[in-house]
Amino acid sequence: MEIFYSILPDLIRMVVCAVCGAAIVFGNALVMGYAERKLAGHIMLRPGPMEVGFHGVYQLVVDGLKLMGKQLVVPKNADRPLFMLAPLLAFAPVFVPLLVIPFSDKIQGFDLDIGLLVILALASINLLAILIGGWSSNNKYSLFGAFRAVSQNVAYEIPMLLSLLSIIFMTNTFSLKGVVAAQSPVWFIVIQPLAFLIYLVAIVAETNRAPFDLPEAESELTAGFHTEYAGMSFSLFVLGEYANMFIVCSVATVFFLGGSSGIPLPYFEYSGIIWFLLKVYLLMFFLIWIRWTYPRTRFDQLMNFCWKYLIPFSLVNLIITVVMVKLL
Amino acid sequence: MDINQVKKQWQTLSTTIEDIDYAVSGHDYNICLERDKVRDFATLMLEEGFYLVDLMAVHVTPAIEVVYQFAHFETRCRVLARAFVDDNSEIATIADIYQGANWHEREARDLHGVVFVDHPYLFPLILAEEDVDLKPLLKKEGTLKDIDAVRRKPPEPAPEPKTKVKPEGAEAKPEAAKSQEQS
Amino acid sequence: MAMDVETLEDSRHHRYVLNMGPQHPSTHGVLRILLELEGEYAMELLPVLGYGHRCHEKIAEHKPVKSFMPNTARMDYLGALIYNHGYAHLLEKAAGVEVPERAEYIRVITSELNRIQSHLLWYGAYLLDLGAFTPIMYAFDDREHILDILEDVTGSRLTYCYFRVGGVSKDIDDKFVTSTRAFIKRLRSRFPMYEDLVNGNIILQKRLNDVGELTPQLCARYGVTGPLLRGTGVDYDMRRAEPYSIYPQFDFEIPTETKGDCMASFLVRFREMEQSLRIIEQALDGLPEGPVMAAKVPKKLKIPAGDYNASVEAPRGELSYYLVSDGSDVPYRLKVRTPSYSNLSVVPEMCQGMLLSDVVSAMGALDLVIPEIDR
Amino acid sequence: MKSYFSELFTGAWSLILGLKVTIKALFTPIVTCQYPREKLEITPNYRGHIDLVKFADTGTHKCITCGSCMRDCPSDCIVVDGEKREGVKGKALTVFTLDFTKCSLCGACVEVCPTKALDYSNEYELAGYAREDFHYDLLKRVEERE
Repeated sequence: MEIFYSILPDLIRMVVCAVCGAAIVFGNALVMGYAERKLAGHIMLRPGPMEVGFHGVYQLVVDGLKLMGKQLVVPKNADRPLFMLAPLLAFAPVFVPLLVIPFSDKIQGFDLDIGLLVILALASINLLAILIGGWSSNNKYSLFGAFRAVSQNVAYEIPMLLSLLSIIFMTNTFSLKGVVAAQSPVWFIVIQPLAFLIYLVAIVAETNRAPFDLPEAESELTAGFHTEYAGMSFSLFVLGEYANMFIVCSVATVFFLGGSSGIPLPYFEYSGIIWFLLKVYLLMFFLIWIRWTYPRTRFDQLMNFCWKYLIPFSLVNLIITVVMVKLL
Repeated sequence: MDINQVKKQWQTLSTTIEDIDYAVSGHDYNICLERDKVRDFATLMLEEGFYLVDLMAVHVTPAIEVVYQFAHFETRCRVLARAFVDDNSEIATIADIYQGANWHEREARDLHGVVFVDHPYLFPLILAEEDVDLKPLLKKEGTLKDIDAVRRKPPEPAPEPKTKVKPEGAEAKPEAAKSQEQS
Repeated sequence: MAMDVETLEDSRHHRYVLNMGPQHPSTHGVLRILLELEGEYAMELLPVLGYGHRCHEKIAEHKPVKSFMPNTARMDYLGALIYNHGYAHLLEKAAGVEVPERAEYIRVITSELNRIQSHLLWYGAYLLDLGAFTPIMYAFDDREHILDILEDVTGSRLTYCYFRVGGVSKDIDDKFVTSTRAFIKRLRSRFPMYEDLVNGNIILQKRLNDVGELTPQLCARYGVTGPLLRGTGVDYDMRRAEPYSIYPQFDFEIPTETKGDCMASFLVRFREMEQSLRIIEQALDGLPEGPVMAAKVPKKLKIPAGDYNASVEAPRGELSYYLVSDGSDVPYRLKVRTPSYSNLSVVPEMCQGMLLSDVVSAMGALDLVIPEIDR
Repeated sequence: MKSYFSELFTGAWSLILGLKVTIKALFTPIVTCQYPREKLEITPNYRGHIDLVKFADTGTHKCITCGSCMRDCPSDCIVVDGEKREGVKGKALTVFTLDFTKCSLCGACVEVCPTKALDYSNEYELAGYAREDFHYDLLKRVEERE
């Protein structure tokens, strides 16, 4: 019993964190879904969703209900257990990284020493889900999408890690809170602009978004790895995608944009979270913006870009950082 | 491309080479070929830089006529070449000379049942597989006309290219056609 | 990005067949292509046609020549007026009908507007094939102005039946002239925007350069015409090569490129819009007064026996009507040579050894209109 | 090596130009029309399905039942019939139907009509549950019209 009481605060903390995590995942999907459609609309000189609620604000809620009501179709000769597992696998791991993200200096699930590693490790599970989903669908287009996703993600994880590594060398910690604390006078975007740019390009590829949306390239592969998914299993993929976007943008905020630091708002103790979310959604806006601007790259060009530009540049950047850290 | 040179080469392949008025018919030359000369003719045209505009079949008596249209990228020279198929509706393919003819020949096979001998892949293109023997564009008994009924009449006195339809000329022709039907 | 076909010749057992279409986002209609893939490289392509065949040639043999006019618009819904134009041109040539000059001017203006409209739709749809979603909306925004202008004069928005044998069915008014001039100004001002957003884009250039290269010889063997041919450096345009209507009166260029790849035909089409604008401008300036219909067109149009051909420049290439007449008012045989049909037939050779993504960009560069193929 | 960097910079610049275009569009007023909520005015020259014209002076149509439109229709979608009536010159129109499912809007009927009794309607919002919904009885329509 005493043990129970000793771990009770942690347990409560965990439950609260899980609930908050779920709230963030679903809330983020609603906001992002709406924002994406609205922004896409206005970029295309059309209004976007307008029917449900004021300027269509409830559109995503209604869409969610519709998707929930749809039949889950499993294609003939598909690997049924894997087919059902894939969307869950894409969706489930996104809660855990949220626990270690410091939304402000006071709001954070757990401040782990290996915070960044947790995030990166769990982010890779999403990839496994895409591979399983594409493989088990018994559809050649899905298979193509899955293969593309795997090679693309594996390739782009390298520049992403290398660019983050140069920050790690400067801060000497994997703890996200520590990284934020290290940026108290200047944000790392000023010191490490190249690393930020490389990271930005890498996350577009990591989250499989246009112009690097090859795994789901709808004009080539109909819908890529989720061709055969419908209803809720499809929406789990989408939820996972938006949550992943949120996570990678949070990491970018923590590592380059000073995390929750900003001018403290009067009369509000937790103003850090507002700054944090503002930065995250600014990055997300950028992702949306480029999605609706560019054509899609070709697969070999995508890989070439990674191996010819991103990795050399991030390596050079890393070496310079290490030398500078040693010297100074 | 020197048209006189080309004309000389045509003459080795065909005896009937007509100069026709482009302003009226849209063609410059009308060439009637024997069906065994079709491949030689196509080879010659390719060498001279002509491209294949179209290939089609027209159902007339005595036999289905295959019509080839060629034109040239550099100079205006529209050539109409025609050849009759043999008794088994067969004619040599030109799909290995003009690859574009591949589909046109498959289409002619679908619509008229012309068999192009040695065609690389004479599979139905437009029709479904089971409708291969439908031959939808073959004329029915009664509507089928003789080749002379659809040939241009020799220029009657003072044929001006841009004149109104001559009623007497227009009426005279259906009669000719009718007589063909009766026979 | 072509793979060496020879080295893979003995590895056929690795291949498998992918069914692209009949319902695929980038086949633009009910076209099916069987791809024999080696990894993501398409080693063999086999287009399968005929899903939407409407037997227009058979229909033509069953009704008077004049009644076939609405069918021409259904063959190529994007270049309907140009198809009208070709058919009217054929019948006028065959029956010897003189067309009033004003009617010819109206025909040229509306045909060129139609051509721009077709190119704009291709532009948007092609970018959609390449994964850019926004340009299609901008292109449609411009295209909508053309549709409004043409709707005002022809009465329909897509499948026009506006031209008649001997003229056009309705005269244009001042409103048409002013709105067309306004449109010319507007589209000109939009070109820099398209250049910035699309044409200069590095991703697009990487996607299109050196993809699907054609040569003039290959075009001759397959009968490929239109912007694809002009992309290989041959300035073959029916408006210049076999002038019809009043095109010889206008001063315009035939844009050509030399490389023959997708980028070349892309640029050729883009520049053709500007040239069409020039033609329209000159035609509006020189628009004569007068009737728009020939005074005497026989109600029952009898075509003297013989065969007739009329070729016009459709947005996608050379369009030829070939009419065999037996002297009656019903065609004995009417064959329509549609540009997309010949252009598509080059795909198996053009796309051999290409990546799947390149097949999509090469197919988009053909600017396929499937009803034109399955006519 | 030089081309390596120059390509990088020209490429990046072209991407920035693209972003400039779209961000400008984001703050441009929309150009679409929310169709069922707002409707654009349709041009009077729009060619919908054909209709018999109601003439103000006679209060009815001017069809003389000659059947030219029926004969000239390339898709045989018009049926005209009339009967001989006392005190009426010529035939009186009893049936004038249009099968709009077959009509290709070529306008041959309107142009051939000797009394200009036919004209295009301006109806473009056409939807129905069955194809019979588009078999129009034009005679009834002209009588019901104001």
